[in-house]
Amino acid sequence: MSLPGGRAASAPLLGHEIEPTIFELSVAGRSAYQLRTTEIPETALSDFLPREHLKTKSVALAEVSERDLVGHFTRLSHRQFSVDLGAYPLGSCTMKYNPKFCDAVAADPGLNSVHPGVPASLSQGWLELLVSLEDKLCAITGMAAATLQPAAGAAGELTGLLLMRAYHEANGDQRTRVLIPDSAHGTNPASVTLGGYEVTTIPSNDRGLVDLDALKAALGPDVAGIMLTNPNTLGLFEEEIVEIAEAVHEVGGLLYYDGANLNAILGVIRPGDMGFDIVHMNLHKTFATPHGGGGPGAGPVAVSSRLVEFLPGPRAARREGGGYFWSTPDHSIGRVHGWHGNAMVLARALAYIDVHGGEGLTRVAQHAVLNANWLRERLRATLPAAYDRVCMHECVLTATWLKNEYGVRGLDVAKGLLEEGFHSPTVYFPLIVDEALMFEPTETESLQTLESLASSIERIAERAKTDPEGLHHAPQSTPVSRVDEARAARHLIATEDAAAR
Amino acid sequence: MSLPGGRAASAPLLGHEIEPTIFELSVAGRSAYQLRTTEIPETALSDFLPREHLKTKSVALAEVSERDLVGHFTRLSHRQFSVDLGAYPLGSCTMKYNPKFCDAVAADPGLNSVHPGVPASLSQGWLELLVSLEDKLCAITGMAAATLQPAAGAAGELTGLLLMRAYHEANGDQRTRVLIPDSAHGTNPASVTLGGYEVTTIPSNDRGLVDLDALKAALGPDVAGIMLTNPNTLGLFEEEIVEIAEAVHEVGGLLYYDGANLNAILGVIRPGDMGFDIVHMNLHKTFATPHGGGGPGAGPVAVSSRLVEFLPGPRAARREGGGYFWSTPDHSIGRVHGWHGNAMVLARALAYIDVHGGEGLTRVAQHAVLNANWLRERLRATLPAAYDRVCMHECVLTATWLKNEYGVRGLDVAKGLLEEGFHSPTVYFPLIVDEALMFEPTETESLQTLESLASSIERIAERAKTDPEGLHHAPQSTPVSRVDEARAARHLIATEDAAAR
Amino acid sequence: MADYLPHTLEETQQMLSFLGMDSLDQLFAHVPASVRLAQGLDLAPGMSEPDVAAVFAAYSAANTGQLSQLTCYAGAGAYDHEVPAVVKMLASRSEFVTAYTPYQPEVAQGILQAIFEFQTMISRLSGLPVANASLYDGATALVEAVNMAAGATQRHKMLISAGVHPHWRAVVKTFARGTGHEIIEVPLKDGVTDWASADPSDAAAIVAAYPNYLGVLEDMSAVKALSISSGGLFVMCADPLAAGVLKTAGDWGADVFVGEGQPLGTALSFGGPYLGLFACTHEQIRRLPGRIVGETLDSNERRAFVTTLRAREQDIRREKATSNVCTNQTLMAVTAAIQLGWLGTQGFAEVATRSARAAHYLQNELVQIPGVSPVSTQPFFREFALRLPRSASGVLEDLVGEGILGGLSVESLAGVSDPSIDGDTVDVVLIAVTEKRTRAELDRYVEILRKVLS
Amino acid sequence: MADYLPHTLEETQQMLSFLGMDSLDQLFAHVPASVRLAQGLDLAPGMSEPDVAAVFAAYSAANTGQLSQLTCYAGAGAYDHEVPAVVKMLASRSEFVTAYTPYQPEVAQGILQAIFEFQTMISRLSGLPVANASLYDGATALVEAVNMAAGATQRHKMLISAGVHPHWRAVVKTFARGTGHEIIEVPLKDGVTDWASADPSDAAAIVAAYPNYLGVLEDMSAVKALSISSGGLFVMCADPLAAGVLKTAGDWGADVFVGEGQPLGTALSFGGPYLGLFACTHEQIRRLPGRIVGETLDSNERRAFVTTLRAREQDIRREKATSNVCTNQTLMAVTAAIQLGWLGTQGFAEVATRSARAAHYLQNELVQIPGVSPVSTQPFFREFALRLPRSASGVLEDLVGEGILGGLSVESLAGVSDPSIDGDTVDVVLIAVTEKRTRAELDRYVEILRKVLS
Ligand SMILES: Cc1ncc(COP(=O)(O)O)c(C=O)c1O
Ligand SMILES: Cc1ncc(COP(=O)(O)O)c(C=O)c1O
Repeated sequence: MSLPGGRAASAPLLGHEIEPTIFELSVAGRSAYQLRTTEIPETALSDFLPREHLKTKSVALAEVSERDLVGHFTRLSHRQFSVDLGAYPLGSCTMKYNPKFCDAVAADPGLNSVHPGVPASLSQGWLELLVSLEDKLCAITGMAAATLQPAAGAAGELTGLLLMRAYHEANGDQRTRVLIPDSAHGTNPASVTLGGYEVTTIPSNDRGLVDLDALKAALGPDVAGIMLTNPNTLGLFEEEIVEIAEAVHEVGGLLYYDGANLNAILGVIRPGDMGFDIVHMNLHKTFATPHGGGGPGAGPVAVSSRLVEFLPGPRAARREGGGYFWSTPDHSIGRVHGWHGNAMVLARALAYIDVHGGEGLTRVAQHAVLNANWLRERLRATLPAAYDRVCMHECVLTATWLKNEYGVRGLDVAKGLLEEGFHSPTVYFPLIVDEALMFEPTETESLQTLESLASSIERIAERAKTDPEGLHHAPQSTPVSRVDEARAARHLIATEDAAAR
Repeated sequence: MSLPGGRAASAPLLGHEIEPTIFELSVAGRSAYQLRTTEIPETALSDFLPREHLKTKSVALAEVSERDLVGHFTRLSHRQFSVDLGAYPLGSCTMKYNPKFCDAVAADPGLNSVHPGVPASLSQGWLELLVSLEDKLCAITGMAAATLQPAAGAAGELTGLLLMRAYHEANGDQRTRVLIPDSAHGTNPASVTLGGYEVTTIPSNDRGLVDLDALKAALGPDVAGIMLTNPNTLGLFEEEIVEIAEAVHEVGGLLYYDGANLNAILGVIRPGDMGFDIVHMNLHKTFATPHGGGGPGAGPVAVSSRLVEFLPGPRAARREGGGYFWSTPDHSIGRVHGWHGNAMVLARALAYIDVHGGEGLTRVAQHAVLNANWLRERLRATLPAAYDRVCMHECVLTATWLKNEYGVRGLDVAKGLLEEGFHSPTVYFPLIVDEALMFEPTETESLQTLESLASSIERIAERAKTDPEGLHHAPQSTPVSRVDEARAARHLIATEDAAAR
Repeated sequence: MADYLPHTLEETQQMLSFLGMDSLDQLFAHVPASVRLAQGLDLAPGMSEPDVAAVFAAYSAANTGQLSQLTCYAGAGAYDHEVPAVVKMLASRSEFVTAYTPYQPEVAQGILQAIFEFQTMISRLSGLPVANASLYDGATALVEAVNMAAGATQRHKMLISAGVHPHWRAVVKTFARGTGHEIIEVPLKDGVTDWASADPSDAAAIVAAYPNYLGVLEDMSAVKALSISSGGLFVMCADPLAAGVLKTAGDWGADVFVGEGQPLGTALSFGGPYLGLFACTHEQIRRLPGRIVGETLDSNERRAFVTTLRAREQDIRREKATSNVCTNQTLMAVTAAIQLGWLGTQGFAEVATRSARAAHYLQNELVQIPGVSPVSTQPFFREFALRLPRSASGVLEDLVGEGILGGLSVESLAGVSDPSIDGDTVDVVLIAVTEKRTRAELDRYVEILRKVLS
Repeated sequence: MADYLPHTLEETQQMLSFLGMDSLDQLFAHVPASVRLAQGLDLAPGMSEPDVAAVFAAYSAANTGQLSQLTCYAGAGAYDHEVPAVVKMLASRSEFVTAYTPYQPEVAQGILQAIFEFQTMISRLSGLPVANASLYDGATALVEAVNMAAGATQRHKMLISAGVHPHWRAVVKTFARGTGHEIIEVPLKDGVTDWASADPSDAAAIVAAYPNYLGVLEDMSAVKALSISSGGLFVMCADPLAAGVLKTAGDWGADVFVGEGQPLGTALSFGGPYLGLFACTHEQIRRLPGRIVGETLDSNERRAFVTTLRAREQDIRREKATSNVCTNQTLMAVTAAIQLGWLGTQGFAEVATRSARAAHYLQNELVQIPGVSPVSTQPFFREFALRLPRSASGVLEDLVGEGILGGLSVESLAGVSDPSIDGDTVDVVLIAVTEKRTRAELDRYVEILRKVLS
């Protein structure tokens, strides 16, 4: 085996100087901007705008030279971990490699300089692209049609719940509850609430799966549907999904698929075939569009045929005989985005899908699952799995024994990993696992990287025995050492002006 | 004054892990490349190429995934200081800010996808651009015409010397010597030698300038010319330049201007007006094209009218009545580059000149000189100047007293500065100054950055008193600590294969 | 077959052996066979990157509305402003692009500090003390504002000026299906909201736009007065660039500012990703949707940044949450911070001034053309609506033939009839002007429109 | 007025006061007035970036020979190969782009290690044990090789095959004006060097090209034999891509390899910046021109890289130097390392194979066209010369009308008569094919050429 490769081995994140804010770099009178010469007569503002609208004092922004602007943001970038620097096994987030080709596609002015309000006749390429993406997402999920408008996963969830609502309402059916397993991601219950439903929480059984009996007990004619992610947030496949689907459908409910974990089943299992009616996808996870430090994402929602008429509009559609146009479904719930969704993210995802094709996507899922299982097995003695069996694309491990024996918590392990040059796993999620550490290696990390990650974790576990205090204070070699989160919430300082006071 | 801004304050260069080489990351059978589908019949090589030419074993390159390729080179980039990270006061190198606009210009496929061999009819835009640049470089230097072919400063020097030779030869004049001051950059004597001349070194006087008497004594009918940079490498202006020019011209010699220091005089003084006949420019210095970690640069050579007929060709030229064509001067010395020079560097430099215009370039020189003088004055008590008077765009300071009193050498100061988040100045150059530290702040660094740099130097001087040993071992916080240069030369390991043996 | 996996065949085998398996299929053995795909996906085979590039080049070529081909006067929230190479370069640094949400602050100070700087800038240009780290876009930011108002007032009635962008109004209505808010659109008269026509009592929010989507500057003190009298929150939707010359939301006394941040450094991008801006008063801070970055100290007492007040967020309060936003538009927020850093105080004012000046120059010329009249006689910022002598979409098509994207037809934005326009919308065109337009371009627009209409 | 200076007026004043001055002019007071410009430069006033962008857009538009408009068969050392987005992205990281030469190894490990990897790759593809960190381009690399040979042999006679690129031969001749080398061009017959026509005795170097510039693969063992018998160094100029399928310089026994590295990841760039490649045997290592990076240890005994053997360089030996190269083409070397990393063993072989295959497919078809004949009947790699029934430049012009950049006329490269071509060059076209060309494109070339010639 060659040397470990996935570590941020050059330790870009070490060091002990802070970077001043841009406001601290500001010097009155300095500037960087350059504008075109227009030769438009330089009339005074007050010549054409009434005084009562005019600001009396300029908005004070930072005043820096272009050189300082570049230095500042380049240095900030050196204070930021990223996929391109090292392995990022953050569970539930699918931090796989983002192909640069897809970014190049999105940088084409032929795509990104098109105004969203131009008539369809001027944006035929875009409409074709959107139709192609919609078709492919439907093929992947086993659904009939999709909206591409939602800007992220949570937006997709809420859109899906509004579709659920529209469907029931069209049937004259007033339903009030949506079921959610206790392992669900936080956005699920929030979306349900905003969708105007009440949440009924379904407990997990001792295998980490939906307790089918509890589910059945909770079902009734007032149940609008259930939201599930499968594999669930424990990385485990809901093996009784067919029974679940039957039970929910039986009472007239719909099944919503939270596609955040779609990476596990791409080309192997389709949500439609499991009985789901509504599926959102996180293109910024499964389809490798980069996450941008917290967005933009894209959360298209695909639905089975009985829900198509409710989809948001306008949607790009193929015209018989050639060409594309915008069309809005008859009983559309309306727009869920100011324009057509995060178009440049959609373009990247389509490029990703086109490169892979069906077979390539299947390989993605297979190797994502392979990597997660290998890591789980490799760490068996160090951090046992919360549920000890084959997992899907991620595994939830627990640091309970380290806490009990040495007082080292999951958080300490996570922070220790930062010092080792890896990003931490997701901690304390899902809530139902004690000292949870959720690892999602993704398919783009190599065996060598996984081995290196596992060794680092072993080193941390060793250190827990001899130097638990050290781990409580980890990380120290990062741009800042352990951050006082409580303090930030106690005295909120959300702007430089608040800081200055 | 606001907080210091020029430091690589996030200390991107700290840390203690090495990055494996790409060969160590390699795993047989892995790959990243993707090629177009061509549908050309897949005949075997041996069907169309004789066996005696075919390689029996593939060239072994690294085999990595795209993900590892990206991780590797991104991590390497985090082990590299650069202008965009912080101040880079490296004397003689003019490490000013490189406007991103100029890079964007060079990224236009309308420029960079043109094959150099296409007929002039297909590259009219390029020819126009080259003519525009040549015109402007001539206006800046006060010369009649220029060649844009030389790929860097040293290539320009040699080209200039060959022009000198061609001129004398055309006059039936066999001259053998070229004069060079003892403060000259190492490329100057090397170029003279390759130009087929002998070097006569002219000593500097106690003001750090060419000793006019010594110069006159060295002159004679066998002198082909003199190479000077003005300001010289001490950052001092040769105040007797008019007398020097007269004396050299008197004996029939030519004056060569090494334009590496042109930044000091842009729009204030023109080499032509000082009596120079041949001028090379370092576009990667004065005209802010980025240095690329050691190139590409561009070293155009401009000449006075009596040398135009000897310039390398082909040169782009304006056709009477419109349009552009290639033309080669009658007595051209021939090509000095495989094609037309470093065209994309030339394009950047033209963009830089066009943004500034004449007045902007003057401001560049004025502020470059202002910054250098401010720094010199500010450090007066810490590192005295080798020659204590107004300097031009750079100043040569000396650490002699630190060496004498604490055993801390100029190199230690330079290495200490790395730890402070600044790049070092140039050390031990020019050779005629003891413990030389040559600072060139350039005009794009702010007063705040200069102040911060000065404070760091003061801190180092303080440390010299209490912790000279520490400074001998500096830097420690960089990606690697002080490097054993002698060892590298003793046992040459220039490839991974040599390393493996 | 192209993909980005590192696994060699041997490695896959080796890893399977480690798991005691001999095929990849076995990893899925516990999945009921009935839900496993027998044949694989119904998708075309994978293509290499250059092959896919060719497909995308065709999409690109089919978009005949690219800015390289047309001079742009389209606006309605999406504007053709200068975004310099330096901003694009910095915003595309891969540390920013390929990071996740800053969950581990120790290794995410880059993004966190950039957002902190962004929040400061948005706070200043909104004139309100706190801003969040971004929302999806202007329209969905307004949805959050309306929800915030409901939470603050425990009321559900929302008065929304028809001067708010038609798409935003549509989005608010869509999401009101879930929250059950009552959305009342207040019509415009001569381009100005006819607040007198609505009953403000019990309103949770009074939502106005400044400028409104027709570019008109309405008197916001009237809205403030309504909000005081009704007890509802004053939500001001504003073009963020307006603050370069016009009073801010804070100046007008608004409780909440929402805006579309696209003008702050983001390309037109066919409508996304854009940038939802949100700022509010201290009183509403615990209801602020989305993420917020706060300043704190690290264990060595050095300044550090961290996402804070996460108790507001879905990931903690779960079903009690008033917002479900998780992933937002961070990279656009970082871009906006860079763009505003590039502009600085002076550049920001200058872009706003130049845009307004150019818009007035153009409007003044266009209304001289016979048959062309302004929809409103009220003051406007850098966008304005004109009534043409014939269908706007037809006229726009003619202009495209001359290389001019002459604006947007209000019909395409708002439908044939909309409370923002007296009479039908068909003949109304909305024209936006940015600092990029030269006098020569504007004069040509006038000349060509005159020709097209004659 | 646009510039990139940070100084505010107050700061300039403050800094001047610190120096006891009151104007910027005073900084230049010691400069004789007679050489100071009275009026400033005779240049147009500065323009803002977007204004300059418009000027450059016009240059761009006037270049009708862009690849987006033409299918490229031009070569002669500059080839249209695939360079993927990932390579461009990595090579444009500003840490690489805006660094200086790695004079301070402690903060330059990024560039140093990349060059070390590059040197290893060039060493392997040349089959020689050491490679340098780059030279300006292929042509100037050959100049250095010739100078090295002179140093090694203390002789001045250089035998250069006319199969070496005409521009390279020209450059060698130019620089020989200074060094005084005697340059003897050895003509080709049927595309192959007629070594028998030259006298090798006392030769410092025997320079051959593989493939030669007409694409032909000559027998290098003949050159090796000559070098042994004469005692001169065997300098092999090679297309670096050739090593993907063909024997390397090392395999043929060459002492020195020089090459043009453009095919390794650099855009056509109108001819520069390109990448001069240079590798040699252990014997010549102390004469290796340019920079070389070596491995060493840091003070904590960790592996580190540094530029080494600088005593060879001009900056130490000064007038004793045998090369004056200082700034070289590092960024292109780093780019090549990335591109070769992307290709890997298999991809490198594949690109070479596909290029050769496509070239043979096309040549085979073209020579069927009446009046078209090969200049040489010898084996070739991925480029070939054809004699046409009429002036090559005229034919190429006709092809451009059909969207095909059909190759280069040998006349434009080598002049009307050249020792590489029996008879005149006017009707000879040089055609290169890369892995990017599809069968459809090749077939279309054949069809159009047939049409054009009929
Ligand atoms: C399981 C699950 N569901 C939903 C979401 C919400 O997606 P988004 O962040 O795109 O809104 C996430 C993302 O964090 C998730 O992991
Ligand atoms: C004074 C001086 N002359 C000449 C040169 C050589 O220029 P280049 O490195 O571009 O060949 C330099 C650059 O280092 C220099 O500083």
